[in-house]
Amino acid sequence: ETIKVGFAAEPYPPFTSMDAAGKWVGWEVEFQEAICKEAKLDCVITPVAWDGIIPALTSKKIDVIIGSMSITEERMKTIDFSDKYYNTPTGIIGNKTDKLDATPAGLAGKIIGVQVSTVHADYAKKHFTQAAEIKEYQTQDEANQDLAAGRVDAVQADAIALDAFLKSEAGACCEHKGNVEDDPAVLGLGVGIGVRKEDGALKEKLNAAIKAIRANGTYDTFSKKYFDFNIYGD
Amino acid sequence: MADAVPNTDKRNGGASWLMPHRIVLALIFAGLIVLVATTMRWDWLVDYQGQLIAGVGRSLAMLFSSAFVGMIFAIGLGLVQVTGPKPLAWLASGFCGIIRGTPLLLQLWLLYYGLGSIFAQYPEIKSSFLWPYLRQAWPYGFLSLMISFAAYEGEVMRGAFKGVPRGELEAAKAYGMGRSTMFRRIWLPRAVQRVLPTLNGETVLQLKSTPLVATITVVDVYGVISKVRQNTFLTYEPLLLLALIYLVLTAILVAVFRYFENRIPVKT
Amino acid sequence: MDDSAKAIEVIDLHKKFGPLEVLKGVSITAKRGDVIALIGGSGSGKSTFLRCINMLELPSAGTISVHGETIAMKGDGRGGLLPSNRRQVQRIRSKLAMVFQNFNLWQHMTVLQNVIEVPVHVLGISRDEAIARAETLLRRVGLFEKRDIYPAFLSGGQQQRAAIARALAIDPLAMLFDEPTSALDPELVGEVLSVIGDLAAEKRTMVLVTHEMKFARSVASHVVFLHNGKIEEEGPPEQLFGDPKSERLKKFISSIH
Amino acid sequence: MDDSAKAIEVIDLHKKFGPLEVLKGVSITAKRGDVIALIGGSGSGKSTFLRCINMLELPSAGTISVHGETIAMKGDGRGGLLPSNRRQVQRIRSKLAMVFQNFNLWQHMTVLQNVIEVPVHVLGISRDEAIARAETLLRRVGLFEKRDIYPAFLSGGQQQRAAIARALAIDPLAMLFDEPTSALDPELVGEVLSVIGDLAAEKRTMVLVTHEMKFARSVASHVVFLHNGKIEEEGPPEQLFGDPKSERLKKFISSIH
Amino acid sequence: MTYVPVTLADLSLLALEPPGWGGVLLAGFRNSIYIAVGGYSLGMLIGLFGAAGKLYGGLILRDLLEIYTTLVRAVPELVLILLLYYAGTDLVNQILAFFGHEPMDISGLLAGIVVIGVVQGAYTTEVIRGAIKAVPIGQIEAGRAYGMSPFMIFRRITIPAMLPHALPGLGNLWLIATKDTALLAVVGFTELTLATRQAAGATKAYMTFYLAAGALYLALSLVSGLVIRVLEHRARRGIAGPV
Ligand SMILES: Nc1ncnc2c1ncn2[C@@H]1O[C@H](COP(=O)(O)OP(=O)(O)OP(=O)(O)O)[C@@H](O)[C@H]1O
Ligand SMILES: Nc1ncnc2c1ncn2[C@@H]1O[C@H](COP(=O)(O)OP(=O)(O)OP(=O)(O)O)[C@@H](O)[C@H]1O
Ligand SMILES: [Mg+2]
Ligand SMILES: [Mg+2]
Repeated sequence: ETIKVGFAAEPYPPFTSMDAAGKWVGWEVEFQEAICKEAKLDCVITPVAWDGIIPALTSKKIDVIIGSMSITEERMKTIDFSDKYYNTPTGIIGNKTDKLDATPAGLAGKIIGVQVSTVHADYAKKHFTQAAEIKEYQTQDEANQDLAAGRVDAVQADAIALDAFLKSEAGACCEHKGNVEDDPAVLGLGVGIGVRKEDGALKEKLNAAIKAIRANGTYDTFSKKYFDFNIYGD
Repeated sequence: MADAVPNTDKRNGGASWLMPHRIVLALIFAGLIVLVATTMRWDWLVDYQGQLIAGVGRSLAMLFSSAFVGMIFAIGLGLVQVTGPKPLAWLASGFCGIIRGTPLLLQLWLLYYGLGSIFAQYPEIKSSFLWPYLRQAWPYGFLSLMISFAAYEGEVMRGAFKGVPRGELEAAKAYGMGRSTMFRRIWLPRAVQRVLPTLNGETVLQLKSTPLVATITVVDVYGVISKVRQNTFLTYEPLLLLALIYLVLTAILVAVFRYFENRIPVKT
Repeated sequence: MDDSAKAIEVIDLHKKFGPLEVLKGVSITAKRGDVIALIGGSGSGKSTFLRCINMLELPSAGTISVHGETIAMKGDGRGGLLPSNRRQVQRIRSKLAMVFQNFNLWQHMTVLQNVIEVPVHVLGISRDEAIARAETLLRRVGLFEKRDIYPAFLSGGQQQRAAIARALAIDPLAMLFDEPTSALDPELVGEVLSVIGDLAAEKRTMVLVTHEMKFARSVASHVVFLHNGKIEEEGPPEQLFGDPKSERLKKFISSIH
Repeated sequence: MDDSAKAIEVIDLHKKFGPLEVLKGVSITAKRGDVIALIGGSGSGKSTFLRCINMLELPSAGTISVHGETIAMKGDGRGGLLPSNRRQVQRIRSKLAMVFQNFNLWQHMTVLQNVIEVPVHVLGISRDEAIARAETLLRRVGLFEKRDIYPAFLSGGQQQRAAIARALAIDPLAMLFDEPTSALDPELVGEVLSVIGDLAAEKRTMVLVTHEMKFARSVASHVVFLHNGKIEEEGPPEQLFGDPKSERLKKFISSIH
Repeated sequence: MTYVPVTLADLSLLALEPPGWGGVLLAGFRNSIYIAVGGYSLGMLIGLFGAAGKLYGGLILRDLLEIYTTLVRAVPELVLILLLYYAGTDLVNQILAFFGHEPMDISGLLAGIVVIGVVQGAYTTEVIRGAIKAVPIGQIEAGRAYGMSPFMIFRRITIPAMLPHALPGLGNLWLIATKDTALLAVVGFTELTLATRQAAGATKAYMTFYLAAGALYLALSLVSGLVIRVLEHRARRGIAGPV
């Protein structure tokens, strides 16, 4: 059985990005390989623009979304999700010279960059609009880039994606300022594989595969290459 | 292709809106609209109307400011290529060639992510009074749209300046006009008059370029629609509305230009 | 004003285009009210001479005075001349009104706008006054009804009359006509000539290049026959046409009739 | 082939442009070898008549036969006629060669390409054969050296001779000339007329519209005087020019000389 | 705080073999050229038929074509590409489903070509229509007078005769086609612009890659400019006067 795995075409290291050889690399790529192997699926990676990824799924251009997509109620109205396959805290980073923390008070008067139509964007809008200005970016990478360029004061995102940025050359400017207070209603229940509502069988297969690779250690093996903590978040 | 002779405009024109097939087409079109309005989801309109209006405003602001300032530069670019000192003329034509030869999207990103990120590395710039502007996105959007308009229209104006009959300029000289009066009263208006139809088309093209600024976080009408798409996961409805908005804006632009074109009748 | 004052005086004018010497020392004097007709074969330098008078061509040598004021010129370092004072040239140009063979009306202005353009924007006359004067002039050349029409919609003869109105509007010290009728259909020539004839009858100073010998004979006070960049013969029209001295003029007159 | 066969026969041809009736029943018969000259004032319908013969204009009524074959036509439901068989029209057109006033050479083809175009692409003659014949014809009209030149670089007279070569290349049953010399400078007229004169001498069937009365007189076997869409008078040239009957023809002849 | 400006000119990043990104850029560039060539050719085909339809077609065809050209030219390419990409592939699959076929996998390349082609077609229609109208009627009448069929006249006379008038416009359209390929980045197709973005995102050397991509586009447009000039020269050889 061949399925098309939709990746966001825009780089999202360390989860998905392209290397110089034109190959997809990152944690989610290895996760995807493990899952497909486990579930005996013949997977083809299909890059899709992030802002069209859900329509691409519903119009059958792709069959699943593996794109660090958080499971939220809003999205559940349109598509369905597998069980979560990772869950990470939401962090705030900012310039080393700036004084700010991950609370509404600590962000007062600042500009926060978030990726458009992510749970982080929703969270920032819900909790920080009163105090700060929120700027939405097409990709996480651009938001990070603008933090380095000083055009935003803080970036809120997945702590891991932020961590990768902080470790890069361009991220030398900035540091982790803390994680935001959890709000499961917005931040969701972790990241899951997006599937069409009618594809229940596929969903079950994927759930089984996630369980299996967690149980047999594959998950931990490749995760260690990327993270020095428990990415699954339980 | 009845006999390979082009249709004359006579057969086309006139008060022919009432021709049967046009009525049928109009009915089909109306039917489509009703179908679209009733079978598709439009409930989101209520939530976003404020943002949409603001977005249209921002698009228009981008269009008019960049076209206005760009036109001023275009006039300079065109003039210098016609009257030039040679080196300056080469410089101008080289500039036009490079800008016209590369995609606007790329220019935009080069300015915003490239140049913009270099600024931030210099504390002198960061502490200057310009920084509050430089850290925003719209100056970069404005700048690249403006540069692109200047380059394309610089080319257009070059032709226009060249096309003004020598004799009319000589007449101006012969009546004692100084260079600036001649330029202001005769050369420029005459050149602009000749290229109004072209400028019309070019301004529509410029309007169509403005959505690119959405890729650098300027929330124009395209940006608003993108947000709607991402929040509602609707594929078609927001895009259809967007297409409609641009159609209307184009129609208005064309009408405004027609008005100015018709102020000076042209013999046919 | 002294009627015999010199309106235009050109002394020993030379003009080269590169190696080609088109004018080889031409002098004329036009007193107030004189009508000087320039005749001569094609390429003899008539247009060039006329264009030098208001500096549309820069002379290579010689002096030009308008109403007693000599145009200041300096060497351009390559054997030619340059005006030393651009403002002076502009001022003098605005006293000489040129009427071109191709009319050269400004196409983006109506007839009325063409006529008031120079008074308002060069001479600084108020718009209302300029319009009032322009309308009188347009009535006079029979174009009052056409004042809000753009030149492209006029016949050649009407365009030339509009050009004459534009010239008259600056109340010029002298008018320069370069073959004002040769771009016209034969049937339109008459109307333009009659307007110019009227101007001559009012004793307006005019220098005109023309191929219409009959007309030159009837309106000119002085006729100059140019040949090969030099004045071959000149004098009152009766004398020149009635009793030409030089062989060339004889040949020219016979060839043209 | 029977020399006296009817090459072209037009019976009672009518042509309306909207309400304007330009041809009001014109008939002619051209036997093989006839040279028919159509003369008449401007707007009398000469061009229209000629263009109807090969259906460049669709007649409103009447019949046209070429070499005995009548062009089939049917009503178009609006009082006019339409050809019922487009292939027939194309076939008949390829037997009649039209030479236009403005030459209408194909500008994107060299002279030679113009001449072989129809033989190769319409008549299906092999390219080599067409070229061989074209070169003979071009030699004959004195354009062999110019065969690889584009029409825009030829003088008017040369263009018209090339157009005649193009016409001859289809070995036409009859040639139709519409004022073949009136777009030419007087000095170029002669060369074209002499080529046509040669064709007449070979007894080629021709119908020609011309304003060159002297020429019509010398080459035509039959002259038709059109006036107001009707044949006012016709006959052999000596009779028509020497002893015109109708007032109008008399006036026409006197006005043209 | 003086870390070196984001590796402005680290040329090793552009090396053709990994870890250099030159290969990725060139692959994207190749894709851009494929789409531009394909879309342009399709546009040309549409343009020819569109122009013929507008000039010689019946009332209904003409009105439909008018709607097509007006709509396409009024709506931004970016929006058209999104609409056509989603709606177009949807439509194809629905039609396939209607006839009982499996839904087809429409590649980004094909979709890109079709989308650019449809957009280009509208502009090409207008350029060619204008050029055909500039062909003197006498040229066509001569064809008719010598018994050519309408199709042959179109093929042998009208098209070559209109070329000199059409080529400048067609040349501009080609340049636009090459640049419009950049817009396909929004549907996630890896042409030059998206490849650039991926390279820049991975290495953070934004300036280097944007400049490199700019140079590639510029090279393409310069080369195209030369070719266009040669073609124009050839097409104008039958026209007197300064070429
Ligand atoms: N700008 C120029 N550059 C070079 N040669 C010129 C220029 N203008 C005029 N000439 C030459 O100067 C000579 C005189 O020209 P001019 O126009 O004064 O003659 P003209 O007497 O007005 O003739 P016409 O009756 O034909 O108008 C001609 O040989 C012409 O070729
Ligand atoms: N396509 C047309 N539509 C309307 N009227 C036309 C058309 N063609 C010709 N006419 C009119 O038909 C009349 C005859 O025209 P035609 O060209 O046959 O005259 P002609 O005898 O050839 O004149 P000339 O010697 O000037 O060429 C004229 O009044 C002309 O205006
Ligand atoms: Mg002259
Ligand atoms: Mg005629």
